[in-house]
Amino acid sequence: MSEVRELTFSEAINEAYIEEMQCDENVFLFGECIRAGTFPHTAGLLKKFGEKRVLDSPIAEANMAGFALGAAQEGLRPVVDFMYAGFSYYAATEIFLNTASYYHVHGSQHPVPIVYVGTCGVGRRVGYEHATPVYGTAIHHPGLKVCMPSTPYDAKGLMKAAIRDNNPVFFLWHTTMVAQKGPVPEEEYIVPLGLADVKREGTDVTILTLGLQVHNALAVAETLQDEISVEVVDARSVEPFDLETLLKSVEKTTRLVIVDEDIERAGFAAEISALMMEQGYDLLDAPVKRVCHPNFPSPGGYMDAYTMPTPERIEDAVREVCR
Amino acid sequence: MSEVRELTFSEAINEAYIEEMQCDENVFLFGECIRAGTFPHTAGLLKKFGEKRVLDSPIAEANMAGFALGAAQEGLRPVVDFMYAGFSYYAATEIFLNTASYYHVHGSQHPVPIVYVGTCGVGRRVGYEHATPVYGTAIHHPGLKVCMPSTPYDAKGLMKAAIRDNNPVFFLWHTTMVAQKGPVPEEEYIVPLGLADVKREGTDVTILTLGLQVHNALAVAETLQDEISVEVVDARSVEPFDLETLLKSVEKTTRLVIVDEDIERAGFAAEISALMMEQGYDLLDAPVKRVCHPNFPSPGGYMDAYTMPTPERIEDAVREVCR
Amino acid sequence: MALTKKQKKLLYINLTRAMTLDRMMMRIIRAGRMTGFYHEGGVSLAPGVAIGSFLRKDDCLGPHYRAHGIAEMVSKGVDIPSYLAEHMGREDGCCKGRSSYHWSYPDDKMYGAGANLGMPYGLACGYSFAAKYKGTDQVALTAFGDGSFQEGRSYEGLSMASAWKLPAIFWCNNNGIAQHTELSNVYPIEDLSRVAAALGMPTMIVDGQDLFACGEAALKAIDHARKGKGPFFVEAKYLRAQEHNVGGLNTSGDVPRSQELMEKWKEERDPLKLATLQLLDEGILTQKEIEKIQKDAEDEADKIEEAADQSPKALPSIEELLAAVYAPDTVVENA
Amino acid sequence: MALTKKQKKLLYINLTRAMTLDRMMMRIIRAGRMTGFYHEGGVSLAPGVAIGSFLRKDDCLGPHYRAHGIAEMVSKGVDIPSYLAEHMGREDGCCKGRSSYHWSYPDDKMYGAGANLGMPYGLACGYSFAAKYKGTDQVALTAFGDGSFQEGRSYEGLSMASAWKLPAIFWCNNNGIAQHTELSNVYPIEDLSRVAAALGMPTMIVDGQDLFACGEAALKAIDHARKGKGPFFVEAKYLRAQEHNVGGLNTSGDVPRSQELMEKWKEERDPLKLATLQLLDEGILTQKEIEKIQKDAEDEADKIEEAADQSPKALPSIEELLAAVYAPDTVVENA
Ligand SMILES: Cc1ncc(C[n+]2csc(CCOP(=O)(O)OP(=O)(O)O)c2C)c(N)n1
Ligand SMILES: Cc1ncc(C[n+]2csc(CCOP(=O)(O)OP(=O)(O)O)c2C)c(N)n1
Ligand SMILES: [Mg+2]
Ligand SMILES: [Mg+2]
Repeated sequence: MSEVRELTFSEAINEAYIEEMQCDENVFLFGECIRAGTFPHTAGLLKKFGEKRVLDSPIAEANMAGFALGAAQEGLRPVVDFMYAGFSYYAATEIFLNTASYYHVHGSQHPVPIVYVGTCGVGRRVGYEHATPVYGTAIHHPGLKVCMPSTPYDAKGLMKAAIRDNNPVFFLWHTTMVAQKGPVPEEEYIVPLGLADVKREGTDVTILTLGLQVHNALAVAETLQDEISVEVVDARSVEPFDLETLLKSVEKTTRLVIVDEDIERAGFAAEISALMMEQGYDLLDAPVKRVCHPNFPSPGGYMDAYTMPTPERIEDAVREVCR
Repeated sequence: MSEVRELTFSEAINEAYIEEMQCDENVFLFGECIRAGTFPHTAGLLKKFGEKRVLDSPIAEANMAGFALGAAQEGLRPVVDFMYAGFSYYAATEIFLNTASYYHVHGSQHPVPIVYVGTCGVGRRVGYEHATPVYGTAIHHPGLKVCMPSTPYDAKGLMKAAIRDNNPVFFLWHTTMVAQKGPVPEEEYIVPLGLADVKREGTDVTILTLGLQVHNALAVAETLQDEISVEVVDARSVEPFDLETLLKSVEKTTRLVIVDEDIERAGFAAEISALMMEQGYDLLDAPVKRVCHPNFPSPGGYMDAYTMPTPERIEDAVREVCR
Repeated sequence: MALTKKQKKLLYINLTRAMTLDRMMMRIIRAGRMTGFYHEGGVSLAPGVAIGSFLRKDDCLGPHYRAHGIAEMVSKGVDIPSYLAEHMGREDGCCKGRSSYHWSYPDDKMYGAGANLGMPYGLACGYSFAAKYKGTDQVALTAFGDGSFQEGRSYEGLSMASAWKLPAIFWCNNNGIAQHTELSNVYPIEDLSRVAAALGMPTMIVDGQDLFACGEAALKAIDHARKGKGPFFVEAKYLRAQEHNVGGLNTSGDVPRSQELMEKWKEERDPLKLATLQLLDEGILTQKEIEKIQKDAEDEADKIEEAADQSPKALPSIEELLAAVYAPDTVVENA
Repeated sequence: MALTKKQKKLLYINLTRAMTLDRMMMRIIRAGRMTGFYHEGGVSLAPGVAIGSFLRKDDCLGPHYRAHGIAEMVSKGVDIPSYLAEHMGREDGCCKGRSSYHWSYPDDKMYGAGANLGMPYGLACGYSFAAKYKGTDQVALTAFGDGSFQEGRSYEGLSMASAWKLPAIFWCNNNGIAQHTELSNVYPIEDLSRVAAALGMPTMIVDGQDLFACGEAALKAIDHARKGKGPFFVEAKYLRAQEHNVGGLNTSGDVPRSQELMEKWKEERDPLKLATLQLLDEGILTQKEIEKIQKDAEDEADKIEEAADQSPKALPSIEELLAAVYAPDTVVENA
């Protein structure tokens, strides 16, 4: 058997686009500077699919999202690229309220398949506007699906699932991982939305996380391996969230640390902690701990190195819940 | 001593405006249809303070919030009225990102005193756009203060505190309570932001809630009085949140139900549940329970009667944690 | 484009129906039998009728929120009992009574109402883009008021439609007021179409109280867009001769326009009265025919009310609502 | 308004300084010594210099994000070492090194930079409203690009300023491109000032590569606003002769404008080269004086770099940052 080839996140997403655009004429790409390409995931697509299906949007995010909703209502399947996910806040009403609610409020009859794409994450030292990961806000608005891959494999599979999904899906990827490589098989596959992935098995404590932080969690698991056996669960999909896999893991480990790069207050980690309170209380031998971006706006600068969850902060939390 | 007079929420807020505008020339009102008055809280103010200080805004929420930030940077103290709080989502970037972050990101040197005002809440049967209570989203963005009164007394006192505060404050009030009355003394007073209020003492279980739901919680406490002794804590201020008062209450009762009219997922209730997990685990004799708007967009219609937390759902939760 | 007699008759019948149904809606909300709110149409329905009467069934249409699209809908041939049932929170509502006033009719290419002013512009770009993408000759029309036009989303939508020569018609109902705020207090110019013109779009100003002028404008705009010449902007100067809405909380009574003025408008500028005089004058309709049209409209309204009223209140359980948030993976469209 | 010799000299000196500092910024970011990103000014700095040179210290100013305001700032007399230190994440930065590139100078009425295109319009309305509210004759100027102008926030801000006759100057730097998207691909018209004109604002188009033309436009616009005549819109047609930014991730190399064209622009349309020729020609400066101006600017840049470099890296603890989110109840402004 030949070795599995390695692709970057960008290349993996690019392949997902190509495959899905080839099999469905209604899929088209529409985004900020995707033709010349601020990020390399759209490289070559203009040439391949032409001006009709690969469109640079005006710099007007509210209209982008309204446009996408209209196009989806009319049967197209837009993939809307906001460059940085945080720019989508200009379309907060369109995305978080009107598109998220459209299907449900109108009697659950007419689906609106849309993929929103944007990079995010702390690490490039440019501050909150570019760093904000959006998912904490997004999941507070029912009707959206939200995912964020930690590997090129998951990136391709989740993007394909997102494009095929009949609901609005926010696909987030981490700015610092755009050029990171990982194995991606040649054969077609899908990573379904709503399925977490145990990235490393362990018995003493579970770390639930996603995106870049999966790698920090794995690093901590490695460091601690002779002392504490850490299971790393990659949520992959923030909504729908795979509570079953998490509960199964915690049933085994009885301890949970949630690592979430988003602002701590009222975010994803808070929700999971509350769910554990309600549905996993009896499984726990210690209170769940959150390791998140602290409750201040991401300042950028040299502070990026320690405001996001670091292996050190994660390790401290793991030790604390294992005390 | 004469009886304390009764005022409506609108009248109480109106008084707060008058008092604060009289004592600080830099305070001015700027909002959607506040002159003729969609809600009665601004009645008579145009006549009293003139066109200079009571301005109908253009129907352009993004600009409203950008304008307010600029005016505040230049030393004014704008009170910006979005009519329905949910309309402020058009200004999500301005409010939740840029204004919230301004002070902190720029070296914590130049304060931006702004009050955002908006009604919200389920009950008028008009659906999610008008109902969305915003606070769950707001507190996920550090730098904003957020409050919501349950009585005309608190409304006046919190509004005065908000106007005097040197930070951006989101003041929310409930659409169904606009004309509700309650005692408001003639003497001047302030209700500081960040101070919860025990609205009823009890020993068996704590209900933490705010706004309209305080009254549902009190009704449940009344119903159950011969069976279960319920303490009702009114958060009043969502951020800063008075964790101390809550912990003191739960230390006594050992049980907690959080009643929150906002969407359940990743909202205020989730945050408080997570904080209890982290800081109140050993106080608890039962897992914390949330009673919130379920995880679907508020549809309006006849469903308003049961999609928001009802006395029945609250009672069930109280009984469950007391089992 | 001059109207044929047949077209004038059609417009006249539809306006009669629309105004009758608007009164029906007012009756029902005043009786406390509607679940959400309603924004009276009154004498403001000529533009909606003109639009709805001349669009094709497969043309996308986003009506102005005033009168909740009733004029556009009845003219385009949408099923009204399910529209009323929706407003009354009934199971037979077009959205199963689950939407309050958020009606929607995907089969009629009217995808629904929402509360947020400023939404229609992006949607119209999406609809008209889809038509172009699929290579059809569908057009998309969106109607909105001067209040809505103050939102920057108007400019964004107009810019895109003009840049990409989309088959979109922007129909502006300008009454110089938004809820209780006079346009002149917050906006620098009177003719909103100047903005569209600056963005390279052909524009036209029309008397929104004149049913037939609106009809001619609609035909011209639709023809322009249908032929692939790009977007078109119509500004109808129209009147609101009543309060902003019913069921709202305006308790101040502090209205910016006087009751007398509004009564005068109802007397002198009612589009149906004006159209009646004209059609009688032109000999297109007789007094008897007119009475028949009126009578038919009233019968229609009664039947609609009766039908809606028979439907049970929509009271889905929380579990049912939770199960209805996401579309399943394979969906039968408009099932 | 014709420029005096002194004014021309001032502009010339400031442009020399701005372009020298821009090169300094480029050197520093290329050496990996900046914490955020930087968007090269290159030959695009004449408008910023014109604006900064002629505003009063108490006039509010929001510079265009390109070159991060360096041209406006150095011309308005802002302390540059703390600006560079901020970009380098140092404690002596104007925001204590805690802002990445979000510099701010409240004392100079320059309240800071942010990443979101479209923010400047509302802010300018707020600043100019405050001037009117307080009864001063301050003006507020905001500069932005054609990309930014595509945001509906531009229209909202222009509308309000024009409706309320605010002393606001809207300065548009139009190079026909936003990052990698050509304006003509996504926007219907070439002259953005048409939108301002439609909204009732006086407008002017100026060659953004011509330093003195920009200076005259700035004087005219400021005079108009200062006299209480309301807002003014200037459109400077200017050039970007390089990549969008440094430290960005554009790896495609797939640039929409050719390297050759950009080189030609640098050769033929460099505003400093053009100004030099003109001032020599007009006998306002000698070659020797020009060399001195250049030399002084380089010395200035070296000193600034040195000063910034001596400041320690800003590494506040998480606890310190948590304690700095809210302003205390009584604040000493600009402490
Ligand atoms: C985003 C948003 N802001 C504010 C409102 C509140 N609102 C509802 S209708 C209305 C007035 C609209 O006026 P216009 O568009 O001119 O329509 P008209 O009623 O005059 O026909 C306003 C301000 C809203 N629905 N949405
Ligand atoms: C709201 C928002 N959308 C998108 C971006 C990404 N972005 C940064 S700069 C830029 C181009 C701006 O172009 P323009 O305003 O014309 O300025 P120029 O660089 O041409 O001088 C874009 C699209 C952003 N910063 N903010
Ligand atoms: Mg109007
Ligand atoms: Mg540009």
